Parts: sequence; C-alpha cells; structure tokens
Amino acid sequence: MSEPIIYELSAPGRKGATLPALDVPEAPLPDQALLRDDLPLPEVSEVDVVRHFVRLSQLNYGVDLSMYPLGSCTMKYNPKMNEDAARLTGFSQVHPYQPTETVQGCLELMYRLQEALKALSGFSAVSLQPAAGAHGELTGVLTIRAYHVSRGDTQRDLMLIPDSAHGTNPASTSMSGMTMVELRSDERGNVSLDDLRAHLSDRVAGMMLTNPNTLGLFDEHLLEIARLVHEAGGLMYGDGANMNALLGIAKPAQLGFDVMHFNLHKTFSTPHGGGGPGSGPVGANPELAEFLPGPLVVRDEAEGTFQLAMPEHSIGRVKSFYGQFAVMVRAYAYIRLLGAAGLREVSEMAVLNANYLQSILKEVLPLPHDRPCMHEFVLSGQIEGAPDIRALDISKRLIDYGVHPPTNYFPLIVPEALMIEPTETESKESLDYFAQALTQIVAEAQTQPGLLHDAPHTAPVRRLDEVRAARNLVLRWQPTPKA
Amino acid sequence: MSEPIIYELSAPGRKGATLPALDVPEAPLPDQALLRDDLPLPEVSEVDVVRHFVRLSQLNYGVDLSMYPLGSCTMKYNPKMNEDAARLTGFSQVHPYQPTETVQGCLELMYRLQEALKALSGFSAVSLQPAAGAHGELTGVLTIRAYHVSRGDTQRDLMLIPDSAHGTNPASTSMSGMTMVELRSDERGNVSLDDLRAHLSDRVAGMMLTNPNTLGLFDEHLLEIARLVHEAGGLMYGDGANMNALLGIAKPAQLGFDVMHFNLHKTFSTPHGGGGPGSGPVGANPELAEFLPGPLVVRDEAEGTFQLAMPEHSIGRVKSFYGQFAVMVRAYAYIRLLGAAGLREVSEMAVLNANYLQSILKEVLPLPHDRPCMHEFVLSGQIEGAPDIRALDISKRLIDYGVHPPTNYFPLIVPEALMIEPTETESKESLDYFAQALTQIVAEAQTQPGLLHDAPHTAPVRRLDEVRAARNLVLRWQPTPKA
Amino acid sequence: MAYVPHTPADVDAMLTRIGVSSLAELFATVPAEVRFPPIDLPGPQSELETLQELQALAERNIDVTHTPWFLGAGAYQHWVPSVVNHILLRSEFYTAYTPYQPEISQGTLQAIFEYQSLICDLTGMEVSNASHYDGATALAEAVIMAQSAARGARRRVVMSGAVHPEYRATVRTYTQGMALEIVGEDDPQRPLADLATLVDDQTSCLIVQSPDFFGRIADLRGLADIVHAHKALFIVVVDPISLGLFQAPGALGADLVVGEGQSLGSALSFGGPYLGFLATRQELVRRMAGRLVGETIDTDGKRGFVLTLSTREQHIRREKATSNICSNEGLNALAAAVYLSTLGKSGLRQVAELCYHRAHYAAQAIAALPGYEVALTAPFFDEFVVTCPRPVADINAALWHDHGIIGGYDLGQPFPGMERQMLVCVTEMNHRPQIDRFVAALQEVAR
Amino acid sequence: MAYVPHTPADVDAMLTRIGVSSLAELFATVPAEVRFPPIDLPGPQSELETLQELQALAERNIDVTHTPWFLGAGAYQHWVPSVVNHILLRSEFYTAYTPYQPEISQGTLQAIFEYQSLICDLTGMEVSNASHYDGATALAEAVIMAQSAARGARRRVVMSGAVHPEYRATVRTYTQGMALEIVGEDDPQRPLADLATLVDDQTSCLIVQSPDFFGRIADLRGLADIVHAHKALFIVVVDPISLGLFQAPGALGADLVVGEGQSLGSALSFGGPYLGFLATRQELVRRMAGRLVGETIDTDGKRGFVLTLSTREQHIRREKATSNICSNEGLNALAAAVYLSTLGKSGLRQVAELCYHRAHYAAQAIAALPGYEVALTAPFFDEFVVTCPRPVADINAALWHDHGIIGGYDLGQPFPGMERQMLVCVTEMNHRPQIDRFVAALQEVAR
Ligand SMILES: Cc1ncc(COP(=O)(O)O)c(C=O)c1O
Ligand SMILES: Cc1ncc(COP(=O)(O)O)c(C=O)c1O
Repeated sequence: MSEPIIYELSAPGRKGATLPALDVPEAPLPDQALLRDDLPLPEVSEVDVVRHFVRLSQLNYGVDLSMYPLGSCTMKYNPKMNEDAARLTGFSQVHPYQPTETVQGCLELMYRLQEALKALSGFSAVSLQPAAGAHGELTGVLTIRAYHVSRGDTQRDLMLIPDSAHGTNPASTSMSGMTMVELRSDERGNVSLDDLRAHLSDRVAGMMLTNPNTLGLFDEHLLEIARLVHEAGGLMYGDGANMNALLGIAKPAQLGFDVMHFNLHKTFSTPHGGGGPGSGPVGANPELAEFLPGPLVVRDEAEGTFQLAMPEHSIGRVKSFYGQFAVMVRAYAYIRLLGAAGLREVSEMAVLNANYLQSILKEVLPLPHDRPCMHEFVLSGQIEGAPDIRALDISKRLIDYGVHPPTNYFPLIVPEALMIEPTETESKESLDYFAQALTQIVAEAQTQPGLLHDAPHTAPVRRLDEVRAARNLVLRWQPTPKA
Repeated sequence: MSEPIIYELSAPGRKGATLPALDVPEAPLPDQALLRDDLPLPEVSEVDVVRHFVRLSQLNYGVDLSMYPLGSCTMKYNPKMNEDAARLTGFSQVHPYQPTETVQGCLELMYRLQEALKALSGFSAVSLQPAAGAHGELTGVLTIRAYHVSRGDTQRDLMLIPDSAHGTNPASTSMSGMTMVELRSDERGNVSLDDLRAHLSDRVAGMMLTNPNTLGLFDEHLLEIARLVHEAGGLMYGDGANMNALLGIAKPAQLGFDVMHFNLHKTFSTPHGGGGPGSGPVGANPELAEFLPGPLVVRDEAEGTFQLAMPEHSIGRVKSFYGQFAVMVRAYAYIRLLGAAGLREVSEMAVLNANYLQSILKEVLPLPHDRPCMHEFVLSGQIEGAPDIRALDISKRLIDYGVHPPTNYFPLIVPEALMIEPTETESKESLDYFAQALTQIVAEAQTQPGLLHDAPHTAPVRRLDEVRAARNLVLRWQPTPKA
Repeated sequence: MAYVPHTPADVDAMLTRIGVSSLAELFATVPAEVRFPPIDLPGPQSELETLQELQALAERNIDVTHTPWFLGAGAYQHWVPSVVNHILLRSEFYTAYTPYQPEISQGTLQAIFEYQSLICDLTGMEVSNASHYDGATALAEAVIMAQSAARGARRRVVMSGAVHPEYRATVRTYTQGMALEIVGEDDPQRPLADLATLVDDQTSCLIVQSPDFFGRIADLRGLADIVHAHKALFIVVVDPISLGLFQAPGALGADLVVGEGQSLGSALSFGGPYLGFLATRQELVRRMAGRLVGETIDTDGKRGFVLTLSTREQHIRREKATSNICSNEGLNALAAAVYLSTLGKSGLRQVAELCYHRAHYAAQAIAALPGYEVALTAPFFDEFVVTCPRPVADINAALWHDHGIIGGYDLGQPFPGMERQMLVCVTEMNHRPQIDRFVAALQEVAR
Repeated sequence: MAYVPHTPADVDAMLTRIGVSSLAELFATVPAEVRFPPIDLPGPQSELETLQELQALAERNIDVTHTPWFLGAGAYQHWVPSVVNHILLRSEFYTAYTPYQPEISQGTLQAIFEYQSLICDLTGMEVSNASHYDGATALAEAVIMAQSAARGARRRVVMSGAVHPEYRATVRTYTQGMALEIVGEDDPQRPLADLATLVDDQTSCLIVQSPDFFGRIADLRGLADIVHAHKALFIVVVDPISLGLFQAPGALGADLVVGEGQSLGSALSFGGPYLGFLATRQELVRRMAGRLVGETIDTDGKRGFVLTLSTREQHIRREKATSNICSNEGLNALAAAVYLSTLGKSGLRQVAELCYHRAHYAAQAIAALPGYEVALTAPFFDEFVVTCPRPVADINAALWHDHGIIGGYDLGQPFPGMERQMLVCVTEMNHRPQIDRFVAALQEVAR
C-alpha cells in the first residue's frame, strides 16, 4: 500500500487543530481586495496527520536503523542527549532580538563553541553564522575576496580548485564573482604540484582544498602546496567537510589553511535532518578575522558578560540573526561530553574503521589509490566479469542487505566511484557485515547480474524512474480535474 | 533479517553509558559474601541500543499507524499534547514523599481529576489509586466486602457475574475471597432476569456488571436488575471498561451502580503502552465512599490548599503511593481540552461509528445479537461455505490488509467472536476501508481459504507456533553453551 | 471538535446508512429519565490553553532537578540516559495494546522477553514475568503465589517489619479476604535470625527486604535453609540498583524476588506509574501471576515471540486464574530493558558504586556533626538512618525554608516514636558539593 | 569512551588486519611537526553532567513561555501543535541524509513534495523548492535568480527600504562580487508606486515586502504590470502566517515569492535553524536554486518521489550551478509540512484572524495612551509601529525590569533617527489579559 498525499486525505470541514476563542472585539478587515478568498490547504484530523507522517517515516532509512557509510557525509550516530539539550525551553523558546542581558546563556554557549572550534583548529576567530558547508564556503571565499580588495589587490579573481573537489567549491566561487581554475590530481591522489605551479600567478586569490581530500587521502604535499600558494600571494581555503579525520590529529591552521568551514552536522554529530539544518562555522587566521561575517560573540572581560559584535571590516551578514543556534547547542554538548581525549579518539577510530574496511574491500573491488586512507576511501564499482554492472547497481543491491549505499559517482576522478565513510560509531561487527555484503554482491554480479539490475527488491518501492521525473515535471500535488 | 536479542549484540568491554567520576573517598566495601562477583548484563554501545529498539519498534503495530478496532480496549488516538504534559519537569521529576506544600500542583491536578470523574459518573467520591481496570475491580469488590462486614452482614460471599463478563471479573472476585456465580445472558444479549432472580439470596454480596456489556449492548433491563440486586441487599459493581459509550449520555450512579472503576487508558485516551501502564480509578456512592482505598486528595477550603487523606474505614492502600500519576496528567489534559461538550461528542461519535460499521458488516458476517449497539459490536466469524475458517484466520488475514484485527474469542458466549470497537477517532473513510477489507476476506474464505489459513503474509513474521511456546518453555535468553 | 474526524456530511451519511434520523436516536435503550444528564465540567478549550494551564500547575511543584534532594524511601532519583525517553516516544511501542496479535507485535514481545531475561540475570532467578503495577503489588502477588504453592493449606505469613510499610499495607489489603495470619511485623528492628524462628509448618512464606526500609543490607545467608526446612517459600524484596554491587537473592536461595523497578529508567512522577518486578524459580512458573513472553518459531521456522502460559490467566481460567492482573506496566518494563541495556554490566555497577560511596561519605560527615547520630556499623547501600537533635519534621521544614533543600524521609510518619529519625538517601545524582551543602545545612538547623 | 563501540580486542584485531602496529601509525602522512597537537579543551564528562551544565546555561536565558512578549521583527512566537515535535523526533526522519537513494528515502521525499505543494498553495505560485537557509538567504537567491533570468545583462536591483534590514544586508553580502547597483532602500517610508518608478530596462527585479518590516500590508496591485513592462521580475517577501488572511502574492503577479518559514512550526531557538521558502512560476524552474522533489514511478508503475532537475545543481553543473546550496533546511520544511497539515484550511485562517484582531485591539489601546501614537490608517497584520514618549531603549528596560515584560523591537537599532519608534508584535500567543497588562505597563513607563 502506498501512502496517499496529505491532500488526498482531506475532507471538507475536517479539522486538525484547536485554537483559542477570540477574546477581543473583532476589528474591521481591510479592503476586500487585500484579502484572499480561498486557502486551498488540506483539511485533515490530528490523527490523520500523525498516522500519515509516522507511516512516511517508516519508509525512510536513517542512522538510527543501521550503518550509513555515505562518503563525505560523516553519518555518525547522533546522540539523543543532544536532542534533549536543544529542546530545553531556555534555548528553544528564546527570541534573537531579546535584550542581551536576557540571553546570556545562549551567548555564553556560542562563545564557548567558538573557543572550542578555535582550540581544535588553531584559528584565531570563528564566525558561527553560516548555515551549512556550502554557506561557509561562500563566506570564506568572500572573506578572501574582501582581504585582497582591502589591500587594493583587486586583480585577484581566480580560485584554484582540484578536480577532486566537491561541486559546492566551484559553485561557491562563482557566486562570489570569482572564476575557478581546475587543478589535476596526480596518480597518488594528491594535487598535482606541476599543475599547481603552472597556474600560480598574481591573479590567484587563493585555493580551495579539502584535506583529507575526497578520496579520503591526506595530501602528501600539503605544506608545500600552502607554501606555494602563499608565495604567490594567494590564500588557502579549507573545506572542512572531512574534519572527522583530524580532531586532535592536526590543526588546519598549522597545516597552512587561512580560512576554513566546519560542518557541525558532520564532524560534530548533529543530525542531518534528511537534508538539513546543518551549520557551517568559519574559522580564520588573524589577518582574515576582521572580514568574517557577524555578529560574533565577544566576552566583556570586565563585566564578565557576553555581547554581540561585528568584525571591523566584515563582509556583512550572510543570513539573518546569528546562525543555526539549536544546531550549535547539539555540537557544543557533543564537544563538552567527549572533551579533548574523546574527540581525538573519534578521529582515531574513524580512521581505523576506514582503513580496516579498505584492507578487506580492496580485495573485492578495485581501489584506484592504494595507500593508507584517512576516514574514508573510494573504490571503483567496476567488477571483472560483469561489464554491465554499474556502481549504482551495487548500491541498490546493498539496500537489500539492509545497509545504506556509499556515495556514488563522486569524486568525479574515480570511475564508478563508491565512496565509503564508515565513521567511528560503527563497530567491527557492523563493518564485517558490510564487507561481507559487498563481497557477496560482487559474486552475485558475476553470476546473477539481474539481481543487481533489478535491485532493490526489499525497499518500499522498486527502482525509481529519475529520467521520467525530470522530463515530465510534477513538482506539486494538484487535484485531478473532475471528469 | 530478524532482530538479534540484545545479549547477542554484546561484546566484552563495550559501554553504552558515561557516568560521573567518583568525587568522594572510596568507602570500604562490606564483607565479600554480601557482594556479587558477576553481573551478567549485556555490554553494548549507545548506538547498539538505539538501533535495536528502533528496529524492534518497527516490528510493532500501534494506533499511530492505522485503525485498531480491538473490542473492549477502546484503542482511540492518543493525543500528543498529553505526552508533552506528562513529561513536564514539574510533574515528572517530583517525589511522592515531598512535603505537600511543594506538590500543590500535583495534588490540585488529582483533585480536579477526581471532581471531573465524579461529574461524569455521578459518584460522590473517587479514589485514583488503582493502577488498572482489574486493580479497580479488586478494589471495588473489596470495598463491597468491607461494607457488608462493617454491617455485620458477613455471610454475603457470593458475587453474581454474567457469562458475558471479562475474565478479570471472576478473577477479582476470587482474589477478594468471595465466590462467583455465573448468570446466563438472554437471546437479546441482556442478563437473563430469570436467572438473576433464581440466584438472589442473602448470601449475595453484589453483582459485577459491564454496561454497555461486552456485546456492546446496553442492557434493556438495567434499572430493573439494579433494583432486584439492591432489594436482595446486594450492591452493584460497574466494570467501566465501556464508559466510552456513556460520556454525557448517562451517569453510572444514576443507572444503579454503587461502585465502578474507570479506565483512563481506554475512555480517557491515555496510551496503552503495549500492555500498560493503565489507571483504574474507582468511584463510589455515599455509602461506600468511606471504604475506598486512599489516600485521596481533599481540599482544605479555609486554606485553599490540597492535602492527602485516608477515608475513614478504608480497605487500606492497594499499592504504594497515590496511583499512576503520569497517566492521570494525560487523562486530565484530555478532559480539560474536550470539556463537557467534547466528551459527549466522543461518545456520540463512538456509538455512531460502531452502528455504522455494524450496519454494513452484518450483511457480511453473522451478527448474533442484531439490535442497535453502543460503542462496539460482536460478529461471529463463521463463514458460510468456509467451514474450516476460524475467527483467528480472518483476523490474521486482516493484518495483510494493514489493519489490526478485532478481539477474538471474547465474549465467550458468541462462537468465533470478532469483537469490533472502532472508537470515535476513526473517520468514515477508515471504517469504509475496514468494511471493504472484511468483505473481501469473506469472499477469499469461500474461494481461496488457503490465503486465510496461511495469513499473515506481509507481517514481520508468519504465523507463530503458540503451542510450541507453551510446551517448550523458553522465557529468557541464555547463552548457547560453547561446544 | 478535537480528535473527532467526522464532518457534518459524514455524520449525515452514516446516520442514513444506519437508518436513524438523529444521533439521539442511537441512545434509545438508555432509560429516558437518566439520558443526556448535564455534566458539570467547563467547556472545551484549545490545546494551547490546556497545555499552558498544565504548565502552570506543574510549576506549582518543586522538582528534583532544581533542588538538592535526599529523599528516597521506595522511590528514587536516578540518572536516566536520554535514550530511554527517545525509545519510549516511539509510538509503535506506546500506542500498541497488549500483544494479543504476536505477528504484528514482535517489537513489544521481544522487548519484554529481553526485560524478563535482564530481570533474571539481575536477581539471579530463573523466570521473570512481564511486570506488576509496582513493588508493593508484586509483593502481594508473591504472597498469594506462596498461598497457592501451599494449596491454601497454610495460613501463616511471616513478614519482616523492615519491609516497606506501604508494601506491608498492600499485602494486608490484598489478602483481607483470605483469612491469613501475618506475623513478624511488630518490631522492625528484629534480627532476621529471630524472625526466622516464627516460620513453622503452617507458614507459607517468609518475607524480608534487603536493603531494608532503613537502608540496611540484610545478611540472607542461612535463611533459605530454615524456610525450606518448613517447605515454605522465601520471598525477598530488593532494590534493583543495589544488585549492581550486592549479591543476587537467587544465589542465596530465594524462591521469589520482587521489588520496585522505578529506578530502572522510570521517572519519579509523583509516585507512578512504576514497575513491579517478580522473578521466581522454574518450578513455580505455572503458579506465577501476570503475563509471560516465550520464544517460539513461525511457520517458516524463524524465531519469534508470543504471550505464553495464558492458561494461568483470567481470559481462560477466569475465577481460577493465578491473579486478576491484565494490563500491567509494559512501557515501564520497556524503559527498564532500555535502561539496563544502556547501563549494562559496567554501567550498573558504576551507578551502584557511586551511590554506595557517596552515601557513606554523607553518613560519615553527618555522624561527625554535633547532635546527630548515624549507626555506621551495619552495612548499608544508599540509605541510612540519622538520629536528629530535633524532630525530623522541624528539621525538614527548616532545611526547605531556609536552605532550599529537601531533606530525608521522616520515619516518624509510619513509625510512631521515631519522630527524630530521618532516612537519608544519597544517589549518583547527589554530587559532593550538594552533599557538603546538605551537611552544612543540617548543622545549622540542629537547633 | 562514549559513542565509540570499539573494545580493546576490536582495535587490536583491526590493526592487525590493516598491518600496522599502532593507531599512531595510521597518521603517518600527517606532517610530524604538527601531528597530535595539544588541544586546549576540558576533559571528557558524563552525559548527566553535560546535560546539567546545559540546563544551567539554558536557565540563564529568559524564555518566551514565562514572560509576556511583544517582539517580532522577523522571528515570531506562534503556537506549534504538539504533533510537530513528535514527528520531528521520528529518527528515521532526522537521522537521514539528503535523499540521494530515493528507494529508501520515500518518507523524506514525499514529505518535501507535500511541503512544496503546501507552499505553492499558500503563496499562490506554481513551483516551490525544498527550502533555503532562511528568509534572508532565500531573498538573496531570488535576486541571483533574477540576475540569471536577465542573463547577467541587467545590473540594477530595486529594493524597498521596508524590506527587513537583515535581508537587505544579506542580499548585499551575497552579491558583493557581482557588481550590482541596488537602489530604493534609502527611504523605508517611500510609497511603492514611487519605488516602482525606479524600475528601468537595466533592472532585473523589484523587491517589496508585505507585511513590510513595519507591519504594513502593502497594496501590490499594479506593481507587477510595471515590473513586467520592463521585463524585470517582481519579488515579494511575505509572512506566511499573514497568508491565512491576506491575498496570495501569486494572485498579484509575483514572479518570485520568498519568506521566513520559522512561523510554520519551527521554534524560535535564538534565531535558527529557520526555514527559507522560495516559490516561483513554472517557466523559471530551471533557473531555480536549491533542491526539488518530483513525482515519478518505480519499475512496477507505483508512484514514488525523487530529487529532480539536479542538472541545475552543483553536483553536476559545478561552477555553472544555479546556486551553491547543498544541505538546506529539510527538517524545518518537514515541520512546516506537519504544521500546515495540522492547522489546515480553517486553522491557519483562525491563527491569522487571532493575530489580526488581537494586534488591532492592542494598537487601539496603545493609541489611546497619553504620550503614545500609533498610525492606525494603513492596514496592518500583527505588527505595528508605536511612537513612544521616550526612547524605546529606555521604555524596554523599564518594561523588563519593573514589569517583567519583553517589549517590542527598537526601530532605532537599524534606523538611526527612529529611536522612539517601537515595532510591537501581537500574535495568537498573546491573550487579552497579557495585552492589557502590557498596555498598563506602557502607561506606567511613559515617563
Ligand atoms: C566535501 C564537501 N564539501 C562541501 C559540502 C557541502 O556541505 P553542505 O551540504 O553542508 O552545504 C559537502 C557536502 O556533502 C562535502 O562533502
Ligand atoms: C470489560 C473489561 N473489564 C476489565 C478489563 C481489565 O482492564 P485492565 O486491563 O485495565 O486491568 C478489560 C480489559 O481489557 C475489559 O475489557
């Protein structure tokens, strides 16, 4: 049975909510032309709503059900404590424009989070305002732009971006008004130093680098890259999506980055919500700090109070208010519970898990870059003796084994990429199960490829026709016209 | 994939919880002989626990998924607001032995609930202590016993109970030390007046009657029955499981009952929890009030405060503390939101739903007592042309249609009983779907009985072997001995 | 109206189908003279207003999370991991009925099977049922089981006076129609060896509690032999958290172990709903009250769970059932299963140790206060008796009004003559600064 | 350690399989000189202590539920039915990623499809995307869409000064590298007809807000024609709750409708996470930023939902994508879908009416106070400007310190010169006694 659309459950006159009676005189309504006559929303009861969305939820797969090794997404367990913390009335029922004396708790939490991110990254300032990773990128790139502009270095309009980068990096660069230059990767999965040298010039504003990169590899020439870019007058932007490999292992600022975004919704365990909300704070070194978006939280040492303040040459605000506060609560709770030692263990176990799985799976599928990985690794879904099988088929078949597929077709430089990030919250048993499933699927591909082509077999729906969806756009429910 | 037992997920040294460090000096432990050496509990991580129980939950069917017409159980929608109310810190984090001045909010809520139940039932006192329906029965029967004993009427040791009664009625009677006498029902589903008259004597302590009875029928001689029992010196106990038919329709005290239990977990929408907690307050008329279990909440009119007090000749307490407080919060919230008008509408719609469904389904399956019903009705699962099909087969097949089966084999006086209680929270669409499913199943029974015998086909497990479970008792997990 | 999905058009169509012309007609069998009575209740109100009203009531209570707290006496403030409530909010669990249809109730059934297993391991017993209303009623049902085991032929029950007073009261209420003789309660300080001398061949059971109501760990060694020599049953009431550290009664010959499981993941909630647990030996299983979940297989041979031995229960046995209990405390049992799984082997021990060491730290500090006395000789777990220089009622009033502290339990309430005895409880929720503050406050309110 | 399931034995076995002898060896590629730096953070602590610490921080804030409140200005206190949070706690929803694997993400996908449908119906538009970070960024993206629709050939943006100041700031930040000329903001009181005269053939879009930042309902009639005559796009910023009562911008010729969806079921949470919505006409769909869910069928012909038109997005189009947005506000969009479904046709209208009538009641009462002025001529929804006898900063301080009331928004903050202007917000959460109390307090603090 497939679940109806909420509108299909509607019946005229049905109600889902009770509201207080009007306790003041009715005011006259303005000119009828300003008012709407029809509000075509559904009419359903509370029980309809609950059943509908509970049933929908059961059609979904989440970390709370099983392993979710979606590469680049750090789908770790989301501690339940954090959900409770974020829902405390004193956090959830607070207005952003209250007098600061009435929100000292919120401000102190933000301040402590800024400090913790600084401690982990080595940056000298952090803005919590950006709402997600890509938002942090735009912020960072605009910050770099503002820096150059402030120095009169206005010709710097190029951003170097490796071919392994996430699509948001080029897109963020475009939004900033700059132009991207793609750099090749070498056969060990590093940025090609030759290609880098070839593109350095006084038009280079900076470089956007993900490290460990999207192959899960720590660039072997990282310090050298940073030196070269800096020598050319450029700045290093860090895409911190892969920070889960580095907590207590290395500080990005010491690795040569000038500005970087964090993903609280990856590294710091806040739930991804089926597509957000995330949170993408940006850290910067002392030269760039004054350009960060604000307001930031500062501490008035004399009074012991916390206040909001705009950095001196801020690029401006990148959204309303102060950022994704309820996400920050969760991330702070996580950092506070684990402490320095716990966070380092997070990265150690994340990297251990990835290497363990890689050591097993490289015997099952091609591993284009065969060297120790960090928190994730990328296999190629090309199976000997099964030329028709694509990475997508393997992924869909994994669904039948009850685990979420890896990321497909990213990074672009690996053909039929299967990007696997187990995260530290998976146990050895869980990894062994995954390895076993993939091994079995590869065998199936060779003997019964139909099993893969027709997969998934056990999901709530069979394989969906994405081409049809794009050709014949149906983006909203509409009543079927009465015949 | 079936879900492992939590012990099967255990690994030595794995931890699911973090605890504060010891901040006081260690005290010497007592004699080793008083201490245990092994604590054979599972060792799992927090993520193991969450996934395990989330996956288990998905194997369950609840009201939040779809219709649950389990007769006699009043499986109505459980409003979400009530869950929030019961979890308010000021209710959930309060100790029963706090000074009463620090729990005035709890006491006032209990007081208001007592008053509301009195208003709905016409009784003059209500004890909120009993924990469930059966517990209320025991309370009520002991109250009746205490009344007779207090009058020196000690020979009264018989309790009249109709053959349609729920099994808890005879069981409660036995626990009180009294003996039950079963009364026949007549062909219209009423208590047989002749049989009643035949059993009245000065040994009769009282009668336990469910009204509407478990056939969903309002006894046509109710006032007469009460008169006869009272004349014989007996008292009328009401099993209030079916109160959902009577809110604002009739007050049990005015129908002749002397003492009755309410089921907050049925009539007043508190969730059943997969088998409790319930709550079974008992109401009594003025003569019986002094025997109720306590403490009750009384109002000090002078001070405007609320206090706990034991009724003068109380049978004693029937459990520790004051009853299922968090359940009371939910029930009170429900009563308060609906108000007098809303509660009457509850019963009206419950009765409307049952009659509507009965009017359709009596054309599909035999309806042994064909007259207007109250909030539920009982069909017989005997299908013409399908002699091998039992009520259970019909029920199991309903599972494949995505709805919960009715109650089976109760009441005992209807062969192959299918007891159907839709409740007022089901919409007409929902009832029509159910009727259609049952109609289709009856047709299947006649043409493809195997479909029913082998049902369910779509549940997490196939039909389970209950005989094997009882013969080969496995009531706990134990490690398989290492070979 | 809220929670009712009927539109006016629905109602009309349904009445037509039924063949009546009004809703009132549906109630024709209700005697006219009492039909549709006025109900003296306020009118409907919105969800928003209702929740605000309840919030206001809730805020008229003082809650444990905002106050230092030293009150136990049968209901305890213990840490509940966040996961517990998140699982309890899974509505497939809480909006289900008792699992009468096992094929769509495997979640509840397996969870209860796990609960039974965990209780067995904790208590050292062979069988646990699916729950009772609370510790008090579990004890009452255990006494009735002992009666049944003796086939009603033994009328004497020996019960320690150091069993929780409300449990003892509940046993008396439950058994008031059974003509039992309950002895041994008179002196709560009576040594157990002494108490055991009351057991004779007319005795169905001996009931002791450990830690007892006064917090003392009882030495149960040898008692089972005495009881069994008289073919009676040995019933032990325990605090489940103490079993993280102390010997399981099963290892000491208990026949029935019962107790209050509130500490295992249920909120204090002003006294309920709580969780009665009851565990026993395999041979008594058919006399056991309550529900039991057993393992079986489905028609494909796959493991599954069902309610079993229902022939003991009232649906089938009616007046001959082992008990009348029907709805029990399923959701609290689920909470206990989640709690015990999360804490696990090392976590439960850690909780018990924190309670033990902090309680002893507090006891020592209070013992050193002028005017206060603490009996430090008998072993105790997380509760102990303090003899105060003034009546506990006065001390507690001063603690609350002047120091914002909720003191211990006033033993003068159930035990006339003990008005100066306070039962102090210290758990893992009371950290050292809180204990120190309590001790300092006690000193100040000494006179 | 918490949240990490590895036992020492696991770690050993895994290291062996990998072929290294220590964890440290796994990090050999990290330059030795910066490897394993000390981290200046406190040590680990338990869940109990962490939650207590957070609770203490939370209690240092004053929250809306305990205080009369008249603050809006872009973030609103509205009633959220209990069902919303219960659905948000379904962890199949909140622990999922963006639905890249549609076969196991139908829950998220269908919910977003429903969200898109609801936003279309509410705004009167044809297409909605799956969300933006908030209202401000939705507006910035709408401006970029307008640029793109003009193929980058038009550099002028006409924006009303009565658009939320933080939205205007965000537009400027986003577009700072795009060499745009943004005009019209200088005078927030400028009549819209006047503003429209700034639209020329170099203009990509006209941006107005209704209700505007000062609460006024704008009469949008005729504006679309002017804008379209110049082949520019008409962008309207709206308050979604006001659409329960007021005309949908889609019916008034808007090309893009954006706004803050926090009011639709998201908590205030000190400013985030909120929900940006963006809806447009069918012909602009390929220029649209953000995710889109579309209907399709599976291989059995069964209805299902997928992310679609991803060719617009950065995974495929990279530097040519319509936007860089990737993670958006999925869970807030789910909240909005649940909220709008629960309130429904009649409920949303009722909420809007309560806001409207109560705000007008308050406005009239305040207008009657000596020293205060309220412009009652222009139609408004639930916010209005009060001219105070003293600076708003002083009035608010007195309201808070002497009366425990959080007053309105100080318009002097964003608009120098408006220090005596207070933006007062009244919603269905402010019942009459609260309003009366506020009015009385205003009178008292007048000097
Ligand atoms: C490497 C990388 N960079 C950037 C992003 C964008 O982050 P967000 O989705 O938070 O905007 C992602 C998201 O998956 C990513 O993997
Ligand atoms: C008619 C009737 N009486 C009594 C009971 C027992 O109620 P409880 O389960 O609350 O003990 C039930 C329960 O189903 C019932 O239906």
